Amino acid sequence: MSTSTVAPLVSIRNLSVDIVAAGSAVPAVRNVSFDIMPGDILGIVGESGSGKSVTCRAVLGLLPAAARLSGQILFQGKDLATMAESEMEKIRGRDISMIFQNPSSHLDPIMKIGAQIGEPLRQHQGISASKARAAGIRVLEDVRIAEPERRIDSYPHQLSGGMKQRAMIAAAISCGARLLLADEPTTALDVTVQARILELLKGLKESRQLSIVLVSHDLGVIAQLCNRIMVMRRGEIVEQGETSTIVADPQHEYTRLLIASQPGRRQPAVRSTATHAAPILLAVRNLVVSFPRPAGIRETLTRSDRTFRAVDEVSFEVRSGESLAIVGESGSGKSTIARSIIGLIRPSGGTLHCDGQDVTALTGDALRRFRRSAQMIFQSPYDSLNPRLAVGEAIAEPMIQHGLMTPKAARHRVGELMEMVELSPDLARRRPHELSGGQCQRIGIARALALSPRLLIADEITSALDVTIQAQILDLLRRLRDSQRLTMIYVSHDLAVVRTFCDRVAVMKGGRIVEMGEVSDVLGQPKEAYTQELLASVPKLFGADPVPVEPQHA
Amino acid sequence: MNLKRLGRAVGLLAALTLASPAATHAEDIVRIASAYRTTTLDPALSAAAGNIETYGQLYGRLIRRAADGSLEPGLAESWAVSDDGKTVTLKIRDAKFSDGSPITADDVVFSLLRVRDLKESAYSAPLQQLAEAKAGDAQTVILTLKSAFAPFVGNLEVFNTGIVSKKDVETRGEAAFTTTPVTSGPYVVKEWRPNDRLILAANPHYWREGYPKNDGAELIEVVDDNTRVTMMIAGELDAARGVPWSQVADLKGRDGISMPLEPSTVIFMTLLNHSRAPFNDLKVRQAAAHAIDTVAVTKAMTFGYAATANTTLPGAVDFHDKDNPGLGYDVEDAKKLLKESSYDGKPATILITDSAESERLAVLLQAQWAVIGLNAKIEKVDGGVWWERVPGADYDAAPTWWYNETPDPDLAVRWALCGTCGSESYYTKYNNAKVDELTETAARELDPVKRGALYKEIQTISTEEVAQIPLYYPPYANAYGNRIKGLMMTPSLQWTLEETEVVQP
Amino acid sequence: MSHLGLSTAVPRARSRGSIEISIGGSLLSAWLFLAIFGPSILGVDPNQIDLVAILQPPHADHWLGTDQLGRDALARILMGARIDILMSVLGVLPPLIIGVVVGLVSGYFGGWIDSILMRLVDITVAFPFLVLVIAIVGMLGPGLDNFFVALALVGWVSYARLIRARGLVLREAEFIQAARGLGYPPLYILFRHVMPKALSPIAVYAMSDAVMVMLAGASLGFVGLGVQPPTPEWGVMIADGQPFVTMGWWICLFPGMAAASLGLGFLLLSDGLAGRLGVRK
Amino acid sequence: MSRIPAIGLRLVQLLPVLIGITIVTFLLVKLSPGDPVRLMLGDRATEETVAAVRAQLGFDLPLWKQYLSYAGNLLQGDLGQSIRYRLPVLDLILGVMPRTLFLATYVLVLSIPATVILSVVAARHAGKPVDQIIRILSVIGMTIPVFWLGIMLARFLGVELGLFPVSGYGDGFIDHLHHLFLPALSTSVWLVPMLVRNLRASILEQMEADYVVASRAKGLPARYIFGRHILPNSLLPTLNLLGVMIAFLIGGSVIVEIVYAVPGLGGLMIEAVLARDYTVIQGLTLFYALGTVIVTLSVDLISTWIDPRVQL
Repeated sequence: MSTSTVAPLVSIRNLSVDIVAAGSAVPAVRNVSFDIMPGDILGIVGESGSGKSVTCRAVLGLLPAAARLSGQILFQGKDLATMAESEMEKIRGRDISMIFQNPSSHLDPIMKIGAQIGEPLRQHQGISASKARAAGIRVLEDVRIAEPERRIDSYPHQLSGGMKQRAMIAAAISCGARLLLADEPTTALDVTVQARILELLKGLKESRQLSIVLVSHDLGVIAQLCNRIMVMRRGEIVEQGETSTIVADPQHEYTRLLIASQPGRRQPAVRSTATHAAPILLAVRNLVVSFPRPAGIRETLTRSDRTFRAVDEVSFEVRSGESLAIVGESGSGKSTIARSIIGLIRPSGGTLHCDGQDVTALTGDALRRFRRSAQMIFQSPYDSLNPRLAVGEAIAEPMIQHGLMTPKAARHRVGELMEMVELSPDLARRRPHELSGGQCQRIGIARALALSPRLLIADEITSALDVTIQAQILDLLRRLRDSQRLTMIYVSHDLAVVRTFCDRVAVMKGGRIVEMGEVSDVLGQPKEAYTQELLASVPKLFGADPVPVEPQHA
Repeated sequence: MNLKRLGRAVGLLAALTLASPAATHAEDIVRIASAYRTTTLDPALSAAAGNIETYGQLYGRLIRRAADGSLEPGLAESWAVSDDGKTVTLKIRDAKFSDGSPITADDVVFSLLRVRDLKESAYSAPLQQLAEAKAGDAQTVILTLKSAFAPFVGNLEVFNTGIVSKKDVETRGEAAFTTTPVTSGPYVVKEWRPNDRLILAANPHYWREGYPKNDGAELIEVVDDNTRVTMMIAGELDAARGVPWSQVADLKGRDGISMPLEPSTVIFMTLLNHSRAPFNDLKVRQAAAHAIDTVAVTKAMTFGYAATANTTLPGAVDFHDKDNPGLGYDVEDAKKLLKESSYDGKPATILITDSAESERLAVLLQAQWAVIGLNAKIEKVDGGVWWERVPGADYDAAPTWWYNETPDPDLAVRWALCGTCGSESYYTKYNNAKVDELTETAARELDPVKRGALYKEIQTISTEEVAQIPLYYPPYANAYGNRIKGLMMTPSLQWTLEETEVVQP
Repeated sequence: MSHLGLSTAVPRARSRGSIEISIGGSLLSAWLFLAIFGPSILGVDPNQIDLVAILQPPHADHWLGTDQLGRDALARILMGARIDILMSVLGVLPPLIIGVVVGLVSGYFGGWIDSILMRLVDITVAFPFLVLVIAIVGMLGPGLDNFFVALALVGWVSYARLIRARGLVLREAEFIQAARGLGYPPLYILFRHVMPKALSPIAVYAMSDAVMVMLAGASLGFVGLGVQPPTPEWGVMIADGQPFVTMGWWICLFPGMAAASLGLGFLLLSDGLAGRLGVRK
Repeated sequence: MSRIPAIGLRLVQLLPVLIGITIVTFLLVKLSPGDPVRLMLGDRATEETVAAVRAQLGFDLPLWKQYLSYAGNLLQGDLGQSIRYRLPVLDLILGVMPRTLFLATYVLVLSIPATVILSVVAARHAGKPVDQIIRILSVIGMTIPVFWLGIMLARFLGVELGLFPVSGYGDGFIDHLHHLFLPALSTSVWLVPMLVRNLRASILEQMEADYVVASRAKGLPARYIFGRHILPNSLLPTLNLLGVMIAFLIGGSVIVEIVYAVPGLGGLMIEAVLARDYTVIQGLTLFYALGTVIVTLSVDLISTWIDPRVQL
């Protein structure tokens, strides 16, 4: 960048942001300097708390009131850092726009999306409502929303996640902004939708001469889209440069850790194939789970079908000692299957035999006894623990409740279990909010193991965790699986994890299994189109072809 | 900026409300507020205070009572009592109902018998001595009594003896009294808004020439005492009934308001249940009476505006014994009496309604009885329950008040002291054969001097036996505005509304 | 929005609502102290009538003056604190307990139990609160005990609705799912895991409900359905003192201030708890 | 979409509730002590008279028969006759209802702007002195007994300053406004703090919502975001509270109606309760229930209009 012949679009110099709370200042960003060049797609990657989002927001002056900012943010010769709010308002949405992670919460739920897209137009260009609407339809076409004339009058809740994100992008680019700040724009989306949104951004960059700053925790996403990467950690830039250079030859230790933690980087599990001969532990036959459709009065009146099938005639088997992955996107029914197996959801059809016992027929104490042999780990490490209980109590509780141990013996066992999940037993008295996400997830694992189950179901257990933590948890689980001879069902949307962790995989879509088999077969030579699309959507750190960028700077 | 906007909004609103003219009233409409509601327009059906105040304005009666208490002709222009005192002949004057039809002897007979005989008649006592009523001719009514009865003619002035139109009642039935009845008194009903007010207009056919001296009246029902006073001060009323004693001094001092404190036949006392312990024991009753400092109670309750009661009869009825020394306040004596009595220390129940006055009285009784060791607990119930438990003799003491419809003491004695006259001495179950006998003798006695002696004896006996504990005789505390002249309340709870002139429109 | 690192970067102010809690708590404790020890420290009988000394302004013998029956106002206010605090507690607790049980059962188990209980709720809420309380007290007769009965019959609805809504949310919460998955008995989950979590908004609401109860009590006193005399309840003291306001400003002022300060205590504590527990009202 | 069938179905769903209401009040009134006939006839009626009237009114029949005849009459639109007034209950209720409705509307007209303004000021200056002052005033407003405030306002604004009438209802619209100002103000002083507490919290919550940041990122001015996004979103929970409050107001204006001698539904209710005028209590209850249903339904309709996510 030092040899640049083109002036940077935005130049950030010595930016520091402190968050002031209760009288003390906590640094969020420390002395950061970088340039955003015209035509750039700059990726900022880092884990939670790294300051990547704060940096991004600082550019647009969207920091919370408690933030104290120093340094310069130069844009067209002016310093945005010291600019008056009224001036800033003229730049936001017109020159520099921003899109956010969760499109559902970032759109006003009670305003039609057409009006929300039209707002910046009317604000910055002072055009009439009808002209703004016409312009809005054109922008909706640009972000490739089908039937824009109809969709423009939709409310956010009537749109899918991907469409909402497109609508947010439409609002952001409607005034012809030159720089788009994208803060984790695809994190809340399914992988195939993510792929399409990234594709869209790439296209918009071309068609609109847009520069983009893409903030993400996912190095794969960044590597796929960005020509330059900036790695942040604890508010500082640890490394920045061309994508290919950084991926191929990371200089900083942290960057190397980050790359090493990518699921795709890890070696596929080398597992003995002896499990083929093992007895069948779980047999699922024609499983159907129906839910009542959230019916309005209209549906009640017309007596239309009031249920939908979340799981539709699904059959599979799990052998003892085997690890089966169930993959699919949101709404595919994968979690519903997991919950049916331990009896959290009552199936409306089919059978679930575990160890020869029909689980669906169990009730009351029999069901409770069965649950000792099948346990589940949940997605959100914090939410799955009662915030009021010390984590030690949470681990001891199942043993006491099942009458397996006296409270005293249970306390001792808690220490062992905590060591087993590589936590210091001293943490037992802490409450969940006093621990990190990774630590809480280890508590969740320890609690599930407290009953010495034969079958362990992991439901998206790493999706809420940072990638380095994710790697550690998976390593732990792998060790436990082997040492405890656990049979596992691993529910995930993340094919990369599945590839390294599981023996067999079932790919689900719309409540049905579309393809099932050995991981190496299904993910190596997928037969079904859907599986192929899924695989193609996964951002790849290596072999990805970064977006060709016009060499505006050398 | 938003505060400014708020200020503007409030200002705008205030301007709107202030700009409106103050309520305009037709020039000579008299506005009277009372806590007591009109609940029926049928004179036979109620003996509740609000209706008593209303009946007189709608239904003319045979006899009128002059300001000095003497009887004067009403719808009957003359009357004669036979020598044996058993027949009363009345000459009906040439008068008309509000619909223009003549008032005949038939209507009079119909009205009186209705009050005496109607199943739902609320108060037939004044006409209980009436054996037969018949029309001599169109203008003559002949009433035959069961026996000689001194107060009978006076009873023809009682609130429920007003004359109603036989034709109207027979054709319309009950409906006649729920909207606009045909009336014989100074007013007709212009509009009745139940639970709110009764709007009266002058009856063009009223027999008294030149009356009423106003165009009409509004009898407004305002339950809260303070609100009536506030309305009075704000000039929204011409008269307010029942000003709280605490506010009398304040109103007396205000320009444009007079507070005359008119004599009444009201007595405040406490009922005692003679049918069960502890008050079935004379000594306990006497102890209870001596324990009460009636002078201090009168002062505390009414700020000295009432007279302390000395006998069981209201102070303003005829033959009230002013010289009776009363029971007296003597704590030592009371303690002694209680010790000698059968009292076992169990608390007596003081049963009261939700009126502020009876609550305060109850608290005072409780405290003063406590001094001599007579325990009591207060039980507050609503009016419905009170009127169930008192007649059922399910109470020990019950401070309350009553008034007499006439200056003649006959009805008062029958109501409060006679054990065989229907009300069992106001449900105290006090029953003294001598008193009962004296009651009948006094009623038949036509010589006023002799009657006076008989009633004196009744008062002496019943006071000494503590039939009830008399407390005080309050005047009516009504406030009047100076816009009107001639309005007052007679001792028997009737407004002189027809005499009222609007002098300052 | 936790993805952003912004909210997590801000050290969560654990002291949120502390000022309210300390002021409100001190007010309540002060009143509690006065209620328990005040009457005996003062040593004056609140029902001692002195007909010679009625309506006396505050002076050395009677610090807050005397009332219409010559009773010492300070003694009555202190004794009244017992009544009013008791009233707030007894007026709030039974409806709270009924409401919590109904709401939990309804929200956690759902189904036909829920349908029936919610119809009951619908029926009860169709009556305006104060009118129904007045009607019930009118029917049963005036007095504190009947007032509590009326409140219990009417007041549970708000609690039941609040906690049912919480129950519906919590039923889907991951830690409750986890508890079910771990095979804990349903009632154990309900009382050990669901209830403590569902109680925060209840605690917050109960505090402001206490103020409503006090006001309702005073209003009942005003229409003549209040506590049995001579009980020195503040609302009834104000209502009974009404006619004498023109003769003595102190008669209604002091009980009014007492009621307002206790109410302030409850409301501040309610606000503080809401902040501390992160409850949205 | 047409909402008529939806509203119809809602009404049908309410039927059991309405039946429940009539049963509850019927029993409540019937099983309580006290004799209405006694009150009706006055102090000096004899026991025989009382018994005769009781029989005439059918009070000696078994309870279920009394209920059935009541329910049967209701179906024919007959709310019965007031025991006390011997007038049709419907007439009594309709006669006083306009005043209470007028008062309730008046209160809303005063309260809603005040609520919005105060909440907005408080929320925008959260934690600052203005906010604290509004908060303290709110607490005072909530803890002052309405009757006490009413009497003081009447004395000061009505009598001493002579600005407003202290009683009654007046004739004609402007006169109503004038007469009912103090009652409406007294009620608002109690109502506004409750709504302000709710709306202020709601606004503060919405101010932190993600879409606010997104709107700022679009370059929209703070004031526009506040008015167009934050406020409409904040109003929803307050609207629901307001619905509850309106139902409360219609019946709960009792105290204010008594203080200001406004003859309305509340006063009628109290009188009916004290006099055990069964039929009036039952009739009023039915009206309250209907009123509540209508208000709730309206709030729901307004909610669907403001928030497209809400389904009837």
